[in-house]
Amino acid sequence: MKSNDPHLRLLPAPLLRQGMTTPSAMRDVILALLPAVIAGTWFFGLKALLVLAASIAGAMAVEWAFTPIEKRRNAIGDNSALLTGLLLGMTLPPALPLWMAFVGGMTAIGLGKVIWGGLGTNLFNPALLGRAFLLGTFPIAMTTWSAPGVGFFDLPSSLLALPFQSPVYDAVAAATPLGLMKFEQKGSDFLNLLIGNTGGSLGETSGLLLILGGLYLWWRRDLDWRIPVAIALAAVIFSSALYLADSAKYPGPLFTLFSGGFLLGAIYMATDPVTSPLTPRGAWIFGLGAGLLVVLIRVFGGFPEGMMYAILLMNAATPLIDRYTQPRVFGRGGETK
Amino acid sequence: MSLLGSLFQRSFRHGVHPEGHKEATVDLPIQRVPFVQRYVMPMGQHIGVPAKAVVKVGQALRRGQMIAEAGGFMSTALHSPVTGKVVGIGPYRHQDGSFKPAIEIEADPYATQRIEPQPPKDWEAMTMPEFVAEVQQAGIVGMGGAAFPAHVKYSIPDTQHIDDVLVNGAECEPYLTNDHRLMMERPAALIRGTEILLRKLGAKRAIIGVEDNKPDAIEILRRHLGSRSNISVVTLPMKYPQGAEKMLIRAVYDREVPAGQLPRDLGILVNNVGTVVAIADWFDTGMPLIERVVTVSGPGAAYPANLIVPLGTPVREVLRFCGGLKDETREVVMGGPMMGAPTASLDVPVLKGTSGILAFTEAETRTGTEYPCIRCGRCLEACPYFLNPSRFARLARARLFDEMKGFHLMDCVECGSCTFACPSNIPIVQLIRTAKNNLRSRPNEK
Amino acid sequence: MKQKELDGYQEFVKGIWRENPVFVQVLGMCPMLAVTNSAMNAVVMGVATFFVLVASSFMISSLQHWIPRQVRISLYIVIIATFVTLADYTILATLPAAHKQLGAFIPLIVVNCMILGRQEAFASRFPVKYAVLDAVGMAGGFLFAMLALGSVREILGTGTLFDIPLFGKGFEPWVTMILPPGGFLTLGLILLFFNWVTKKRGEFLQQVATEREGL
Amino acid sequence: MDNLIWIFVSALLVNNFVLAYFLGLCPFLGVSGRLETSLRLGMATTFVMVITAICAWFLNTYVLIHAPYLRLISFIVVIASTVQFIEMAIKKLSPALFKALGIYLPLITTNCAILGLAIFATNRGYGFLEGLTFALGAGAGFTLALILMAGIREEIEKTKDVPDLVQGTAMNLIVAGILSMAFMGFAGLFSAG
Amino acid sequence: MSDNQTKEPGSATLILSMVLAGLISGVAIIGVFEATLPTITLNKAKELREAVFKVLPGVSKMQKLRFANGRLQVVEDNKVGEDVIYAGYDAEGKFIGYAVPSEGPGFQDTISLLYGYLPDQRKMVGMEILDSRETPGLGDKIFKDLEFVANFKDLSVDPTIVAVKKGKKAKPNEIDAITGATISSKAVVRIMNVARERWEKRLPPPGNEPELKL
Repeated sequence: MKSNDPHLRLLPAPLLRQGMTTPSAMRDVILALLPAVIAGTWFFGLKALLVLAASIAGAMAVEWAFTPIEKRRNAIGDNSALLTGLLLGMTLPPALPLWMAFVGGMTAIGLGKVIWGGLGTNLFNPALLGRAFLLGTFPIAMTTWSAPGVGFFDLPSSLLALPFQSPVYDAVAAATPLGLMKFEQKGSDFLNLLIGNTGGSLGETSGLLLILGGLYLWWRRDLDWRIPVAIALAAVIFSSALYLADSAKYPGPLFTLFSGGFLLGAIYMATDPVTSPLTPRGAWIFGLGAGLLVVLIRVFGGFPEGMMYAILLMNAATPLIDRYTQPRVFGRGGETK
Repeated sequence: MSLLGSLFQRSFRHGVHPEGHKEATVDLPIQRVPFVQRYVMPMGQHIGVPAKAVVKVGQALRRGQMIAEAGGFMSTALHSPVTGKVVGIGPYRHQDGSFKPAIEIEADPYATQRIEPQPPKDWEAMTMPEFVAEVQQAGIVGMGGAAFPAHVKYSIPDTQHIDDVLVNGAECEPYLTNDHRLMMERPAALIRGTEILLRKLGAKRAIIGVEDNKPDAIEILRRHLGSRSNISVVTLPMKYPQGAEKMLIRAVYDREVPAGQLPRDLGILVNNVGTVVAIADWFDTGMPLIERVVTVSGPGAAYPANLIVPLGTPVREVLRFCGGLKDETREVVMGGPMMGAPTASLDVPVLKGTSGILAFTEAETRTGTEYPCIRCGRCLEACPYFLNPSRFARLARARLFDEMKGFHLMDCVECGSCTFACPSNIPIVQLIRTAKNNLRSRPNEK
Repeated sequence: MKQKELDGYQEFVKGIWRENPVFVQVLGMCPMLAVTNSAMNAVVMGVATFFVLVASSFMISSLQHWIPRQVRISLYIVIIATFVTLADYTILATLPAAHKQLGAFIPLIVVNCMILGRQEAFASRFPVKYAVLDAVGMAGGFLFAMLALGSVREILGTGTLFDIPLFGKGFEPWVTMILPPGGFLTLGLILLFFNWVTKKRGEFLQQVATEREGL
Repeated sequence: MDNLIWIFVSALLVNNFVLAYFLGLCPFLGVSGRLETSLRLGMATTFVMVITAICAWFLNTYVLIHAPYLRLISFIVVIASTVQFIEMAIKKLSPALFKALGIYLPLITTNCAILGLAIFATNRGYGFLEGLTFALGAGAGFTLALILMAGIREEIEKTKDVPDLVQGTAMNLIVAGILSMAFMGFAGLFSAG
Repeated sequence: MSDNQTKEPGSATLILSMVLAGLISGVAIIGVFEATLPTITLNKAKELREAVFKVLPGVSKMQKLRFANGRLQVVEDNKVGEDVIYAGYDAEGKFIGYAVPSEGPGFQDTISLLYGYLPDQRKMVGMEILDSRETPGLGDKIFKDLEFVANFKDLSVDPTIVAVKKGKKAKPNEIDAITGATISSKAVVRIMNVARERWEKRLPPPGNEPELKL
């Protein structure tokens, strides 16, 4: 026995922790998104990557500026601003002026997070809030999509518009599969939808890779599988019913699942733990509600894409859902609350 | 989920799966720690009223002699772990850092420390109150860690009847193997103790619940049970906190003990394997509770071991016997890593409830950066009581303790599953403890 | 009722900043947000409110001794509604384009809690002179707030102010600003700014005070 | 029928009284602190809206056609007396309901959403059924916005995470802005052919 | 109300004061109403005339018609509604076409519009948005985008008007929708189609239009 004892700490139990931490969860999500980002860059070229960078820069800048100095290391280190910027960037049109993407990133973090008190306190998904703001603010720029498969290093002049200046589009805009469906009742080739060779934003095109990323997250236990499953379930049921009623007018369930931002939203955004219900039952309600709203807005509403609004609306209802879906406490029979 | 669960596995819902870390000690037979010079026996080694000393300073003691009697119904007796003499009665350092009344005993270096076996007690002839008094006399408490006086559980009101005796061999805390070894090495005593309880309580059957990470113990028990039909062994999947009474009942019987009620309200009596063995020892050999099996383990322990330790032995001496601590040791925990309490000093004694002495190093005790709660819901999925730890932590931070009460704060048993599961390193259990203490310390409230 | 010492200047000034009905008391929100999508609309609405508040304050203060307490609220509403109707028809006759824009919101001046609140809290208790000064101050503060909000929203939302282009042709308007969310967000941010100024001012005064003590 | 559905959905979601027309902001910002209160106020308001819509239709059809200049005054009087009358009636008929709604009824008199409803219904020349549908939609929309807001506010006020500088009305307005932004998603609902 | 120090006035006083207030306010309101009515009526009429003249080129006189009891009648009141239509005539009093007001749901809120229709050629010759709350910068192009408005200057109504993607206009009954505001464009088309259908059976055969009364 040594003469003097080691200096003992008095950390309370439990001493053991499971391996995952908040930053590592965020990192996992970013990793899961990377294949889709790479594929998107392949289809849309360098410009998509620049848009992504601008939105991440905007998000990180605001996060950095509004975090008290002593907390900055943590706030930047927890990867959450990076993830928000990335998710936002993946929903933007590839030829969006960079300054708009930057403003979007700033709004996402500023309005979506800082004002609420930082990570974990916000009730709305920051990335989607940033996108909703951009869509409301710059409706034309946000709905001008470019076609995939142009030269990799082509930088359209709209991309480099000066701050506060309107972009000038030099290429003919391409419609997204959803736009084609909404305004011209035209379907799109399913294979293209699957691999992502369609018009749209960087992250919403390649359904296959998004699903793969989602499976990775599920395997890593980083995501509540109930939410995407519930969203898909509700959307498939609702759209199948409509499709059976009038297949010429309404899109089928497969189209609904693989077009637009459905997968990106269902797998990566609706599952944001901060803004989705805590309880498993709540997660089901949240998912089913979002799935119904997506189809409602897509089919009967004014916008071709409803994923963003569906999730934001369900975010708004999350406190209520959480309140009424508290689990039944062990040993307390039918008593709820 | 619940349907599948009940079809394929017998377990409770929620809970966590910490790494077992039992391999270090699982195959080590129980060794006896030699007697040392000094012993400290605190008066309050159990839940309830402390015992009352019946010896004086300077008085000579025989090993096994009663040194303190029960201080009330919720109290049990204490016995001297060694032959020696009383050298002091007064406040001694307790493992929580405070000073509590205790009896200090100096061992007689020349004594044999042998207890003459006494004839088996005729427990079958005893009335129930006599039996309860005997158990109290023997100083037997729940050996799983909580140290709840055992006789209290046996005093069943007339209106109730125990149908089932459930022996808790789950040992769900990581690192600990003391119950495991006990089942391996003393299966006969375990079955004997179960038999006594069955007969005295008039119960129909007994089940020994063991987690499936102890296949050897299950096999040995089954072999010893032979063709007995009233005692059986049930295999449970590994899960924490399966060893908690109510969770074990949920796992074995698929029944929930209603909040605020006790297992006996369902006609079930739950005892730890250590407790049952102690019962057998007392009634068969007259050996009171003066020693117990302790697992010494953890990354900081030089030579992990399973030991029989006389109560009152200072932790330092126990560790010395098995090679001491490694230099990297940063924390020593009494009990399991999930619910045990850290000790600030190695001079504190081993108590009736000390199931393990675990030494941890830098790697386990590093305070990870605490991140804000991202409401991921992992704590909800971990909580075996279906509480909402995330909300408790938030409310506790905002000091809204009264509101927490409305969400059944007091149902929490502080098993630590939520904190284990939290990816943001939030000390949820600590916050809950603070809130509970705050609520309890308020005057004029029940 | 005890008459406190009144200072006409103070009664006038308080409404502009210290007790600004919008920024500080958060009254009269409905017209505030609904019609401030352009500076012009904001001014028309502000002036109409100004007229109604000042006129009804004058009226009620003059009649305060004849108004029975039991029916005072009903009488106030009748008086206010009369002036609002007057304003409504006048605007319809003289500025039909603005009336089309403001639509239903002019009649809604009636239920602007600021107006009724001033009658109940001030005009019915104090002499005419002060009542009018108070009303002018409050309405001025309201007008100022409307103008501020309307200008911000119009400048960002269309790149113009009173329909005069400010930034040249290339400016990309921030459409949200003139839509409903922009109203909420802009006012929220202005209030945030107000809080910040108040806090900084408090800190500054504190600092000055401690420095003085130090000397 | 299509028209009625559109009127209802429009008042409920697309042109939500609170989030798109800024009507009824005082109770929206003032009362939305607690969920229970909000729900009750919302229901009381919906009730008064329906009664007002019916009265306004009668006034429009039989009285105001001869004297349009009395519109504002008569509406105000109708609303005030309706509220008063309902208050008395509920007190008599259902003391339990009165206990639940009682203190909110006077608040409704000064709720511009009610007057706004009457004026909008008149301006758009709604008939009886249309007016009724409009009132139901507007009331449901008001209630919806109110309880969503209340849920959010209870959450943020409980946890006290929002920075001091933003706490209070500023935060409430920003949350309302975000809600309003989310409701923009309903634009064009059921109107696109 | 709980102020007990002031003497309770009798209900007669209360009623008297209310009546007095009502009287005074009534007088004031009627005064202003009477004073402003001519201007307001004039403004409205002027606005309407301008709109009608805009959608029916070459028109210099107009009169209001109402469909009642199975036929069109000339009326001169202020009432509007689904049964009202305006007939336009040239300087010599020769009938040119109808200006049809209509409204319906748009992207945000109700859109109300007026279009000019030549029954003999079955053609639309102009469209004017009277009131709308469409999104600024996007939906409001239905009246700000002159290219879009020009679509309606020569538009066949047979079999029905159809909005197609911008630049795809090929048939005389098609219009180019506004890029990014497809919903608003389609809403306008729908409102017009609904109104056209409603009036299809009500209008007298070409050549039998009501004569201009002066």
